[in-house]
Amino acid sequence: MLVVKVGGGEGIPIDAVCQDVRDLTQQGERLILVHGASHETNVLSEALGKPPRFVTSVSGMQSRYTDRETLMLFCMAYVGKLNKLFVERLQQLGVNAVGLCGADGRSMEGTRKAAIKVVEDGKRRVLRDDFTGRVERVNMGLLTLLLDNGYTPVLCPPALSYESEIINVDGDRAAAVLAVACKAETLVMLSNVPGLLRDLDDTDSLVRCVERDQLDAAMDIAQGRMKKKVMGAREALEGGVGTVILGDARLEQPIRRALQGCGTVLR
Amino acid sequence: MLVVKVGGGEGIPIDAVCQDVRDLTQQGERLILVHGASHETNVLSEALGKPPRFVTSVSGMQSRYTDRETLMLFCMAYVGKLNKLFVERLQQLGVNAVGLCGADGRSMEGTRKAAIKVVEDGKRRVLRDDFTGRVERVNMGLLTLLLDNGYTPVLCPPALSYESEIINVDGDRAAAVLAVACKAETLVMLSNVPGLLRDLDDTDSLVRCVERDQLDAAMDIAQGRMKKKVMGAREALEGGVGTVILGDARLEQPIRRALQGCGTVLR
Amino acid sequence: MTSCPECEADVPVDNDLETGEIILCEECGAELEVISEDPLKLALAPDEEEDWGE
Amino acid sequence: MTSCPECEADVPVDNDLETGEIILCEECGAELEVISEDPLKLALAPDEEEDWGE
Repeated sequence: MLVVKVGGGEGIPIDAVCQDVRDLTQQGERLILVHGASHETNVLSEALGKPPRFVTSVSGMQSRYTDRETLMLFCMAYVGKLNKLFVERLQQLGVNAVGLCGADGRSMEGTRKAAIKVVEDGKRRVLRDDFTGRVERVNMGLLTLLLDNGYTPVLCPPALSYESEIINVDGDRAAAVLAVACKAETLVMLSNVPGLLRDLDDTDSLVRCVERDQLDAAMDIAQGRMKKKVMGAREALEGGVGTVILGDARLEQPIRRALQGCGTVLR
Repeated sequence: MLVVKVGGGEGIPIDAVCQDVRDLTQQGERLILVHGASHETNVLSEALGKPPRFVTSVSGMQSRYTDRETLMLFCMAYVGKLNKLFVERLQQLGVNAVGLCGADGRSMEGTRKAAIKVVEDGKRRVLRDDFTGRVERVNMGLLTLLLDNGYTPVLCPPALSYESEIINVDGDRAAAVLAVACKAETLVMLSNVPGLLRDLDDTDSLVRCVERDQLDAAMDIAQGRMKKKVMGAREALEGGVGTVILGDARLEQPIRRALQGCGTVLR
Repeated sequence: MTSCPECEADVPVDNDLETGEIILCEECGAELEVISEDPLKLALAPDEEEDWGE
Repeated sequence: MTSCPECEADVPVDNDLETGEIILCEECGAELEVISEDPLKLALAPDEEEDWGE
């Protein structure tokens, strides 16, 4: 079982990813694709005159302030546009894809943060109308049902809170929780960088391999979005996933290259 | 088996429809919900500075000119926003809804019109980059799989062409084809009018009942969107559906009232 | 002036014709689609598909 | 001036406080959230949930 997460940065290589998914599924690999759409959401928000507002939590984590209106833009970009572009392309390649967000069949459920504490213009503040949270539970029944009947699930945020509210969640962590739930041997996380870099500006500073006891060191090196990927990787490994590979989405045959060890391999 | 279509006009009563779906499914009714989102698409198009462009075919039918860019807005409004609002509300009411558009698992497939002939500013013209078509095939395997496992499918356009292109399709006709494919006893079509009115301005001119031999007369009376509903009703009846009811979405318990015969009953 | 692809009769054309526009061949009555403006090319317009639109 | 909901000590407040803002009680160090501005109401701020954001 393979879980592949494709980051939502600019210029997602939909076609290259879908070709790999076609090849892998044709070879009999059970595969679930998860994707983000953060760039697409920013573009849509700007175009609708509601520029994205990012807030930084007191612990330093940056997140999209997601009130109800933003949540609708988020759904339109993630589920309405990106998810269906992936599904369409996969169908063109003969892969019978089914696109789902976490609300569909409660495929990804979790806790909505009642309030988040942020620092804005130097002031500490509590935000209560923020629809964000984290994925904790996956409906494996639905995913297995689809996989067993020849469908390839294509998942994306949002998830659904236990109170059945649509919530914005971190895609990397959702992919990790999903990989654990699926008992996946491998989790591939593709984004617009070669992998975990010691020095962001030096692509030769790629960390090729991270053994279990080097995870803390990797956490210290990782910054920004990469930190979340390494956190996701750790959760996946601790949950029983055999290997997590942080690969480069921009390569030709990006999933295949990652599976060949191109990028940062954590195990 | 019951298929319920909710029109995409302004002020769709999501909550009222979902409450009825909850009651009916709890009573053991196998049900598929189909919805439109034309108003939502217009609002989004205007807000993005790409106002909807409607073209009139040489045979007098009006349709949304759907180039690739419009198609994305269409998907964002239908699948990203409305579909997930229905799914969210149903989940809150304890109905395990799964939202799908026609691309997902090829649930709704059909022919894309290679070109459409339109009349615009008095000139007759052929449009070739228009992604519209009609639903001809339904993936009953997928829908039955979901229904048999306790899920309630919530479908909406777009559909998928045989060449696997996302296409804009008429929701009323899609519901009719779906009802036939499901061998539904009843198809309920809800919209913002009491039903088929002899005189659009006189709500007392409701046509209560249309027998099979009065269908042509009904076609003559119906105008605009209602014409498509009557065409859909005819296709459903000819396909073996027992009863089609054109009901008023604005009533309390709109589906229930329609099933009690409130609106126009065709059989 | 150009010729009708169906019956090869001459077809008078005014120069503000746009790609996609449909004109009628007076001779055989065929509906002709402007495939390209420069050079001007005409082809038989597709016949009317049963249409529902959305 | 208002009192801390935790230790009831007096808490000096400046009047441009906004709903949702967090201030510290000098006495007991508790984080207090401005629940409403007029009348001014404070409550213990929620503790820091493990946060990933998106």
